[in-house]
Amino acid sequence: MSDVLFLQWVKGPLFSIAVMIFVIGVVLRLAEILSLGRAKNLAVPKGNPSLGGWREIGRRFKVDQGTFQQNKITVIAGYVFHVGLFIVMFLLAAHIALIKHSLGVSWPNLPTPVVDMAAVLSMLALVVLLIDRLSQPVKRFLSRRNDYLVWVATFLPLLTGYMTYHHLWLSPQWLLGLHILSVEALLVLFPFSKLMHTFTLFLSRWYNGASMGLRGVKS
Amino acid sequence: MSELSLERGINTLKAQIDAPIASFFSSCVSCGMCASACSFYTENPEPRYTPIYKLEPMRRVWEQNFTLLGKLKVKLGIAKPVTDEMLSQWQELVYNTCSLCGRCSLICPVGNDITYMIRKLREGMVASGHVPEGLVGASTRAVKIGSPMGIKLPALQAQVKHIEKATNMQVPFDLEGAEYLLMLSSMEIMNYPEYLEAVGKILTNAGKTWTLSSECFEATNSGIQIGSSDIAKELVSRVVNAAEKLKVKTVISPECGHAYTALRWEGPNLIGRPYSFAAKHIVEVLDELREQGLLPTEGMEDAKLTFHDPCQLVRRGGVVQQPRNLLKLVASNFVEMTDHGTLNWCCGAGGGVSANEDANEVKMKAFQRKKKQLDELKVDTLVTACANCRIQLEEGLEENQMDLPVVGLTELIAEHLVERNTINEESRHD
Amino acid sequence: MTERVVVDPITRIEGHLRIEAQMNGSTIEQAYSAGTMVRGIEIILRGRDPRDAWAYAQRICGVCTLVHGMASIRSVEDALKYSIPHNAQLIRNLMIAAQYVHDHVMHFYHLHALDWVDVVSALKADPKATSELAQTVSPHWPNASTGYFADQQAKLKKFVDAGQLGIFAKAYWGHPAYKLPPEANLMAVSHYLEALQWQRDVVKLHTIFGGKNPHPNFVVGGVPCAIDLNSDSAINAKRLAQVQDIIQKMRTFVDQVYVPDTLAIAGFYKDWFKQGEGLGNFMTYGDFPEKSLYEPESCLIPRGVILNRDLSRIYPVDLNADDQIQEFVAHSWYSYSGGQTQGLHPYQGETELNYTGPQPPYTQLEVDKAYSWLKSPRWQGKAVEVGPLARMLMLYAGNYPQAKELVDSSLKTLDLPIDALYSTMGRTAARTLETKIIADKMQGWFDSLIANIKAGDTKTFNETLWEPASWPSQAQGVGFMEAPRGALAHWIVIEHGKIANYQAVVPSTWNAGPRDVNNQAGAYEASLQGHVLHDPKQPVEILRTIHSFDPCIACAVHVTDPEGEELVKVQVR
Amino acid sequence: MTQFNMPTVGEQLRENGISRRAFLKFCGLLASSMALAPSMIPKLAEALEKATRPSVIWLSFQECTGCAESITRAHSPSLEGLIFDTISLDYQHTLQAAAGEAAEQARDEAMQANYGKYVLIVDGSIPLGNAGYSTIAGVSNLDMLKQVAKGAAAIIALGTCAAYGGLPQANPNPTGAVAVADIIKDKPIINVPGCPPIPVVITGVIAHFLAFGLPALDHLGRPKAFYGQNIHDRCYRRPFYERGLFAETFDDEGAKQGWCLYKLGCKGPITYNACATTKWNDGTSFPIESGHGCIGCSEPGFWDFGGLYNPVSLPSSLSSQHVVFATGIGVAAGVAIAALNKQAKQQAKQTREPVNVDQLNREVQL
Amino acid sequence: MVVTGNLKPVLHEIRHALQTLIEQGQPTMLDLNGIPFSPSELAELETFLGQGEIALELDVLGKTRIQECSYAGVWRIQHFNEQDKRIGYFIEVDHVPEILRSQSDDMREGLKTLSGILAMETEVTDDSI
Repeated sequence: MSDVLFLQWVKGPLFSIAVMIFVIGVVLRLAEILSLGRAKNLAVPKGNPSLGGWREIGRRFKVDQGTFQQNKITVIAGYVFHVGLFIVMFLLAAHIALIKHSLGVSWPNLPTPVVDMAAVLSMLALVVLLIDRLSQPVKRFLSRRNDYLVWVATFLPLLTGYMTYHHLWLSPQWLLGLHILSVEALLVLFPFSKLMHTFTLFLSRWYNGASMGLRGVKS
Repeated sequence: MSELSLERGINTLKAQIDAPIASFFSSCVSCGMCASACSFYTENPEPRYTPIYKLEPMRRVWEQNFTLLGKLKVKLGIAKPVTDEMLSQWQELVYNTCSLCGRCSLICPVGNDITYMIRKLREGMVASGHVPEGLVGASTRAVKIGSPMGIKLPALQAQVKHIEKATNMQVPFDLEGAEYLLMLSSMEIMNYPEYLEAVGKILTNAGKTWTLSSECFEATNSGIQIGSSDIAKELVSRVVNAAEKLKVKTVISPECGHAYTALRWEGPNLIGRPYSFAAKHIVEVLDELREQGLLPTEGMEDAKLTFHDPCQLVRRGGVVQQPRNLLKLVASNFVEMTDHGTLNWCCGAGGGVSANEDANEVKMKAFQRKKKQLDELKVDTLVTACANCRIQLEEGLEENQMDLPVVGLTELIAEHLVERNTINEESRHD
Repeated sequence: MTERVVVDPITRIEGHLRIEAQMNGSTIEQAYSAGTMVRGIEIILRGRDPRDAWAYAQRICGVCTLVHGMASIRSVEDALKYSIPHNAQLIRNLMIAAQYVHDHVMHFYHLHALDWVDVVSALKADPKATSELAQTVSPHWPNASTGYFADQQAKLKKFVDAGQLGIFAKAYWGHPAYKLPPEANLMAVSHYLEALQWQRDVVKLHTIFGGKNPHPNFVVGGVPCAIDLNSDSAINAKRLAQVQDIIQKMRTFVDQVYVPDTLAIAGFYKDWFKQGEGLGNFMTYGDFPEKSLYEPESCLIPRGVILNRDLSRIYPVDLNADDQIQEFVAHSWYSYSGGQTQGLHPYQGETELNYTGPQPPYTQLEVDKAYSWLKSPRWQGKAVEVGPLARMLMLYAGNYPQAKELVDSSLKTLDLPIDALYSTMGRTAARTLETKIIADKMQGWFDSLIANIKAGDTKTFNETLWEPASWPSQAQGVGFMEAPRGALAHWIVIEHGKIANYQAVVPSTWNAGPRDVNNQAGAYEASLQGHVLHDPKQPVEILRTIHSFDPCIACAVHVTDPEGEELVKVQVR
Repeated sequence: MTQFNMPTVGEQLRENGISRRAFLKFCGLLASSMALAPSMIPKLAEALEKATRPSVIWLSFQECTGCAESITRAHSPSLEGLIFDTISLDYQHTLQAAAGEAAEQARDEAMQANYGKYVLIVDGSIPLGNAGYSTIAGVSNLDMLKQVAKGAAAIIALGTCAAYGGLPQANPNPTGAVAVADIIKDKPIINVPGCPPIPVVITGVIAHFLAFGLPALDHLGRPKAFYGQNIHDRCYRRPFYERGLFAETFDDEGAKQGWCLYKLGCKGPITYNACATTKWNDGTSFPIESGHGCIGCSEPGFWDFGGLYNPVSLPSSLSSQHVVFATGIGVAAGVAIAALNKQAKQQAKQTREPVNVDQLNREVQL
Repeated sequence: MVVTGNLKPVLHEIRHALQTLIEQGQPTMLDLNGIPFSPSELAELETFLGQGEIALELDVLGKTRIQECSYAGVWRIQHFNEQDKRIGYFIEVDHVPEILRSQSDDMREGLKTLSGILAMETEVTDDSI
């Protein structure tokens, strides 16, 4: 297959399929989760549950000192990775154009070198996190195939995107094609892996926070 | 009635799994940070003690029953089933090395309430019969005798007599229409009778009507600890019935963390309706009295003193500021531990661990975390507000040859209480 | 037995054209014009973004590199009722006009001249006499010294002596039909080279506004180049000065070289004002609007049909009427589902690739059956000629003063009657004269552009209908224009933001198309009838008449239909 | 045509009265147009000096003549310079004087006289769908290409159609069009893509071939010297891309200030050509400079890149309708799966039997 | 204002070339047409290079203008066509630009012509005697 055919294929039908699997999958997974319901709590509340829910969604972005001291790598690399990924995904002009194309909304973009730097940091952080996962007993013990698969699936779009921007190794068509393909793999994997935490994290924090709010626990 | 079985266990778990749990499992990224939040792990750094790992059986039940991919895996025969062997292995993780302290639930970056899940997993462990003997014993005694430690009413009456003799104070039983129904824990009756004396003194001094119930004096709830709603419901119903019979306004939960959780948070859900009375922890009541100016104190403790937050009070109960308000009344040299309040470390004995002989060794290891906190501070006195914690702390300190007195908060306040007749006398002197 | 003379390839044209002439002795009895190449661009266009269509359509032809892009863009704008800023209209006019001037000059010198000019004969010229001739013909043109022509001749001589004649090899040099004296030949050859140099410079007008040439860029809704006098990355003062310079250069060359050369050469070939007429029917769509295409009366070139040389009556043309413009395929390698006798309006344009000709290599086409990749377009069933002659006749009939003056004075100079226009040389002269009219007009459009910019109007693009979301779900439109070779129109049907059908009926289809269902010949075929060939092996006469139309066959042969897809798939295997 | 004792380019130039110094200047300009490093100028001069004027046969297949037109726009070296001084263009439809049989004869003779040595230039793709889709003198393009390629020293596939199939090959490729390299496998082929190629690139490639033989080619068979540069990398608007400043329409403030055209669909980032440095028509401008994004015309398959005005990275078929549709399916499937989950949970709740301490005690004793 | 960022590197390249010329006798040539510049940058470059002591005009296939810049050894070479349009722009770093030197071929040609004329003159003189 020539690079152009490949690019057309991944950019065309494959991308639509991937996005559709992603959307269907995410909606399905959320339905799966929400359908299980939550019993009404009859205890007299000491605080406001939903306020607690919202507060906890925000509060969990912060890590307490003690936990930070014990999880420096996880926290710092985790933050660098997530912030970097966010910048790359949502503040690169090309990605904004894609979002505008498919959803019709757009916002200002960042200068490309900033995004480039974010991508590099994000990848470095991912490498650090992988090394940490392999060397730290708890993480290694907890890790399933899914965790490594998701690591690869997250790393590849960053790497191929970086290579596409810098024209490394292959023709830009190949690289852009591989980049899009890697994103498609990520999209397809998303609903059926721990990548779902991107969405369910807010649910989880809210549920936990609501329970804390009910009990008047302010963290 | 059929016997407990794996099938019943799994069925129970299926009934327990709700949207929050599904969301929590979906959110876990295996970051391992919950391990660092758990003193059972930090003091026994074995990876399997990582809180989220303790939930593996439940995770499998969820995945295989409530997710598309999991169902597919089952169909394809590649899903790892939950077996009896697995559950017996997990008994140690679910009971011995978890005090339901909730610290991991606070730390988890994605917001998973691991404690909530462990509590629910225990329901399945119970239904499948994978429970520690000690907890079964405690539950049996609680159901059959009325208290997990096997204390019956006469024992309490004997203690009451003691107190009445020593203090000149009347301890009312079954006083209908009293404002407060005071509940106790067996530990207080057996180990810390001064608690009852202190509460009595304070309430009487504040001019409040209060009473004990001869039908039900025990507030601890082994059903909560073992993780059986059926048993817990029976036990909590006794309190509700007694309170409603006496038509009290408020039921006071004793200085015992899980008793508070059982009464305050789980009770209404277990009986399936809201209470007709309020349920409060003694510390909350004391702080209310302080606010109302009904808690006059005199003198200050000069000793350097710190406060151990009982987990169920702070993280699972929202009672953080009240004990500090109270300590301010009586202590001039109060210092906080590095991680305090909602972040406080568990003593290592909550959530049924103290009642579980299998956990004796591991719970003392977990105490090392508390020891480290105390070592940093070098205090003269350790105050707490939970009898269960107090026992563990005392045992732990002793085992570690630390000469540090542990004091109940209520007693400490009572010691500094300015008694009303004294006030009257003094005013008369004026 | 009658003889068949075949000319294939017809060179010095755009595309692949084959002429077969059925001879009666040395006279052409019937001529057959065949397009021998097909690409299927309309099939390719289907399903694409209408805003992109211009680029695909533009590649119909690389010589009239601008016109199909423009027609395409106009078709989309017509379908969407998309108006463009005045500046964009003026810039487009300038670009189209530049295309005319460039294309016509190149056609005359590089494609057509060698039919009249004997390169080898130029070697015999006396440079001094050539210089004198040149100074008589174009008194103001600088390159006219004896030394200049001597140099040119010496260069040519070395080239011929080296034995590698290259593109000049094997031509019909020395054929008695060449009548120019050696000096005129040398002058023309020199101008051939000068025109080559000149066209490179004037074509930059396209580069300035469209980024490149061939195939400059356009955009639906305006022009892609922004105007900002203070920016070094837009149409600024420097760029405008360059454009002014180019317009001046164009006019100078047309006035001082092209027009005089045409008249000078024509003077030696007056017999060619008597043959090569063809149909006597002419059609124009009109073009060069002053304001907007929707005000046809503001167009420099009017729209209409002239039948049987009757200049007193101009018939109106309706591009949207089902019964006016229709295409027939009776002698084309396409099939209609409703039968080969049907005529279809382009909106309904339904066709299917169906090659039934002889398998290559072949020596002769089966002219009684299908024999061309061109369809046969007809106006109200009539074959018409389009192009410069049609336009000059329309302007002349419409009493456009400059046209009248130019035609009359030229005829007077050559001492010819008005009927001389209906001929091979008449067609060539009409092309030259319209070039002058249009080149002169450029200055006016440029001045208007400058006036607008000075008044603060720098708008070049209308963004209101840019997003396909703002379009109706169904729309259809026609983009017409006067391409250098004649009336051109693209018909587009848009459904849900995509092209549902696309049909282009182009000048060379009108002129070079095969016979229709009633056996009416096309313009090429009709024009060749009666030509006498001096030597059938060297049919320079055929070339003269065919070249007078300036064929553009790639344009003509592309008319295929989406329905053809299935068949194509079968054939690909 | 008989074999002449052909003079070398150097001799030819000197005979035309061109001094060595002028030749050096010519070479300097030529090197510049060939994108050669200036250090190569002496070597170019030396090689060109010795080169003989080759016969060039130019075949036009499925084309639009844009490539031939483009070469007439070449400034340095100009077309006439090329024709008169450096090559002998023996067969070229658009420009050659002869027609019909005579033209074909000219080709035959050039082929015979220079067998094995002539350069074949091809523009246009070759239709394989049906031999009748494109013929010259009754001969199919395929046959003519094979026939002429046999005696060629090298083939220059001029324009994207000849190099990669180009427009005729665009989806759905109605005529089965293919590139030269799809047919000819045993000759060196230099692809000079572009729609059309830049004029000086065409002449530069020819000059390079004369002086040094085959140029270094990239993986797509293009001379690296001209196609080694990414338009985006060399674009003068690149700094705006870096700063994230983009024109949003064709005449907004950004367009006027020369901001990056990425959002207007510029294909510069995936296009390799010399436009950004060499520019067009004597360095006058190039598409991006004139406000329109690059359409990627020198890349294989560029017609199917997914819309001229869509940024390169955009999906070509995804629309918001897909998203809405998928959400619909997701909701429907979600409702179904939710019902299953609810049912499963409900059933578990209903069949759950209460636990009592007796059961527990029995279990512990077991 | 468009900035390509190519100005600085080119100036450094010139500096480096001059150093190489001094240290190793190696000349260097830069093709400014091969480097994208914005008009403002080109103007800046012109100003920076400045005017030296020599300005020459050659007449070869159109004009060629050679100027030494304000830095000795750095030459600005601009080629023009017959229409006086600049078609090439080089910076040459050398003692004398290559194109200025008389070329052996041209000198041989010159010698031949010179000899021919002198021989002819001799003949003519001889005849006149």
